[in-house]
Amino acid sequence: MVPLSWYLIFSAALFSIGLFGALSRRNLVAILLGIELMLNSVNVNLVAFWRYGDVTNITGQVFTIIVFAVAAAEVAVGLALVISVYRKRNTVIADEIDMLKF
Amino acid sequence: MTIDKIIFLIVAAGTLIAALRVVTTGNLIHAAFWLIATLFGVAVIFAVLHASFLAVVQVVVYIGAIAILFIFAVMLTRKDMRDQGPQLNRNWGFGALLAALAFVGLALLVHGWSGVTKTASAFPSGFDAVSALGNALVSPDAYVLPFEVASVLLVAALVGAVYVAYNRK
Amino acid sequence: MDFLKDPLKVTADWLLGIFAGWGMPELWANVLIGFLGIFILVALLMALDIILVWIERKVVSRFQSRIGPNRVGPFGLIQPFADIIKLLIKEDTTPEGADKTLYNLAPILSMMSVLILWAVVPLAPSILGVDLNIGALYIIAAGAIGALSIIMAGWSSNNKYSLIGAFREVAVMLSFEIPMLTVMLIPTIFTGSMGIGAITQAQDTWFVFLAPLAAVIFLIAAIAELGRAPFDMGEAESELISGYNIEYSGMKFGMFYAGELLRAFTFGGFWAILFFGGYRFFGLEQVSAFLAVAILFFKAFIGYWIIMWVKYTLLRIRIDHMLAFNWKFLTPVAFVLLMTTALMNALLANAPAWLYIGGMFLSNILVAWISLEVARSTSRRERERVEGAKASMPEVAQH
Amino acid sequence: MSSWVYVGLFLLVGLIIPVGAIGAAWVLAPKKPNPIKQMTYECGIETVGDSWVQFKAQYYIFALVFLIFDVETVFLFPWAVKLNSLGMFAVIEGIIFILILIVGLAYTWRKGMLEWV
Repeated sequence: MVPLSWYLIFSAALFSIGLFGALSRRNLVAILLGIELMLNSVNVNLVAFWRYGDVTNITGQVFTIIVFAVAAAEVAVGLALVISVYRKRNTVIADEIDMLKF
Repeated sequence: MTIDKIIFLIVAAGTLIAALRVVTTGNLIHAAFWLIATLFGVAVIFAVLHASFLAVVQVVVYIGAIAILFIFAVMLTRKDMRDQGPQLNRNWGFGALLAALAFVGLALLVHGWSGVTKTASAFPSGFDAVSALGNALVSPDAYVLPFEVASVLLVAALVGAVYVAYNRK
Repeated sequence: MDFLKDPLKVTADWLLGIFAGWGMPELWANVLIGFLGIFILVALLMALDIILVWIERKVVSRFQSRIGPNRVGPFGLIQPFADIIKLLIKEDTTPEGADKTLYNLAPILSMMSVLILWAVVPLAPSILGVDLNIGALYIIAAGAIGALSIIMAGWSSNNKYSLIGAFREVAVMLSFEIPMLTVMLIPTIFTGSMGIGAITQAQDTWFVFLAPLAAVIFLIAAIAELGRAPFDMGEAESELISGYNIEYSGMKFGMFYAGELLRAFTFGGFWAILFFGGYRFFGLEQVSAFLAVAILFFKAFIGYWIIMWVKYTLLRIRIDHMLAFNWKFLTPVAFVLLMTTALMNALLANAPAWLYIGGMFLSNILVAWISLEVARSTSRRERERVEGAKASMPEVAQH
Repeated sequence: MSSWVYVGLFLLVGLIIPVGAIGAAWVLAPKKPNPIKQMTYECGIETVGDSWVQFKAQYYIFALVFLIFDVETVFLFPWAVKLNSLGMFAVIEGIIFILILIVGLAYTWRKGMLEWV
């Protein structure tokens, strides 16, 4: 049986990688990719705790589904903003989008 | 070392390598495909954890929809096929440090916590996660409000995103 | 007699005995037997795929008043094998500037996305495949991998036609997935389970009698999902030559081609399983597992034949019409049907069987009739508006 | 052992067979590449520029609407599984859920964002 701590370490590593991506990438789409990784690591944690806790208590899985919905909404709006910014400014580099309004 | 530990280690290592490639590779299309590999690895982890429904939903929603959306967005926002310039910003060292700190902190937290020795309990006979989910999502004393709010959230996202992305000429 | 009734278990037990004799742990023996069984099933599917090439060519030639393959062997039966040899020894060119890894991965993924569909297919009462309780979603998940392979092929070929074809194809596939998912909920409601095996076993009356409209919507969405005419926008040969697979040659193209045919057959099979009782046919399936498999394949062939019939009869639809048809007609109708079915299911929960079936059937017909009426009146109004605008235009503009 | 082992085996076999077929072709087929052969195919005309073409944002809009409804059906599947034993209350909830999403679809339709041109 795989110990619970392995899943937690795995998801911590995934979260850190995502955090690095979100903080360090220049491209807006790449930043969103990093955020996706972070959301996934949260899901791994939720499901692992569901499995290793009381399995009849389905809360972990319900929250995972809610996270799916949140991730979908985040990606939809985030990428729409990126496309809109690209159309107006012709760039998707985060550093170059430094005006407060357009 | 039992067989499920070996499977877990292989899958976890592959997933993490793919995740690293997501954040380091220069070509954004490749990054999107590496993201798909990562998501698939997470789906396998869900399957190992006996969360069948979530494993399949992970593939349907993340790989089938979100990743495709990413690929579309990358293709819509590129001037040409090659990427120019550095992919990391000036402060990437700071970002790396923060990520490493986050990992070390979380690992220490896991290490110091007494609950990690928990073992997974067997499933009660006749337990079906999908019908338990169905019960939880619609029974009034459980998650009916999040269920309905989720649909409002999705509609808000739909309307907002379409409004923002739509090209008004 | 046991062997005829349940060949899989008998063979598995026999093999298990042999492997146990070799001192193999039971777990490994089971995994090995599973692997062997799956390998044989997939190999048979590939053989079926070869025959499908011949069937497809024969059928299309009949639709077009031709004879079709008739030179190699009796009725041209050896033709597909000759084709395979040709594919094997044909030079495989990789276009300049292609993304090698993704370019080579795409045909493999395309074929794999079809083959893994058969994991959940219940072949007989005793051979339920992998009886996952999430079978319906599994079909969509495999379809997602198929869409992925298309976009991979289109992008990595470094060709404008490929990329445009892949984008169109994926847009259509994604769009039509929504009505498909929605009507898949309807057998799920009747059965109380998402497992494909459970759905088959619950069909004492075929679900097509309970939900005829759902069956029709599923078929339309499946044809679009397959990227076949009239929805073959992705490989419209008159404008995109061949779409996403244009740069592929030899066996890699063969994988796309074989994958398309097998997927069409497989979706014919899923149509039969979800709405026409799968392997069930008046209790005949209990006699022998072989008979059950034959019944399922017969039904799947009928589904496949209908898909071919549609393909070779109808013209290609323009992409804007196709997407408008999906989002403005098929999806709303599917949602209305889902709500009606849920409501009727709750209202008729305690009704006798004949009332339940009749009520379901009539409610489906009613939804279909109303939606067609609404569509007809809307399009008439639209046409009158356009024609009225034309009529009021000055003479000069009309030529 | 869970049934996922068999799905894993299916994935493995599904990978082996096409790889084997393509591998066999790779062994048997001649390999004589030349620049003309490897040119991207454009009906015999030489390719102008690279394969990058600007796409319509409309593709993104359809993918987006798809994503939202995809997630929605994920919520509906557990609901549909339990529908028979939950009674009228659950049915009404599900219908409200669907209706809210149909409002979103109707909005995008009304605003003309589902048009291709």
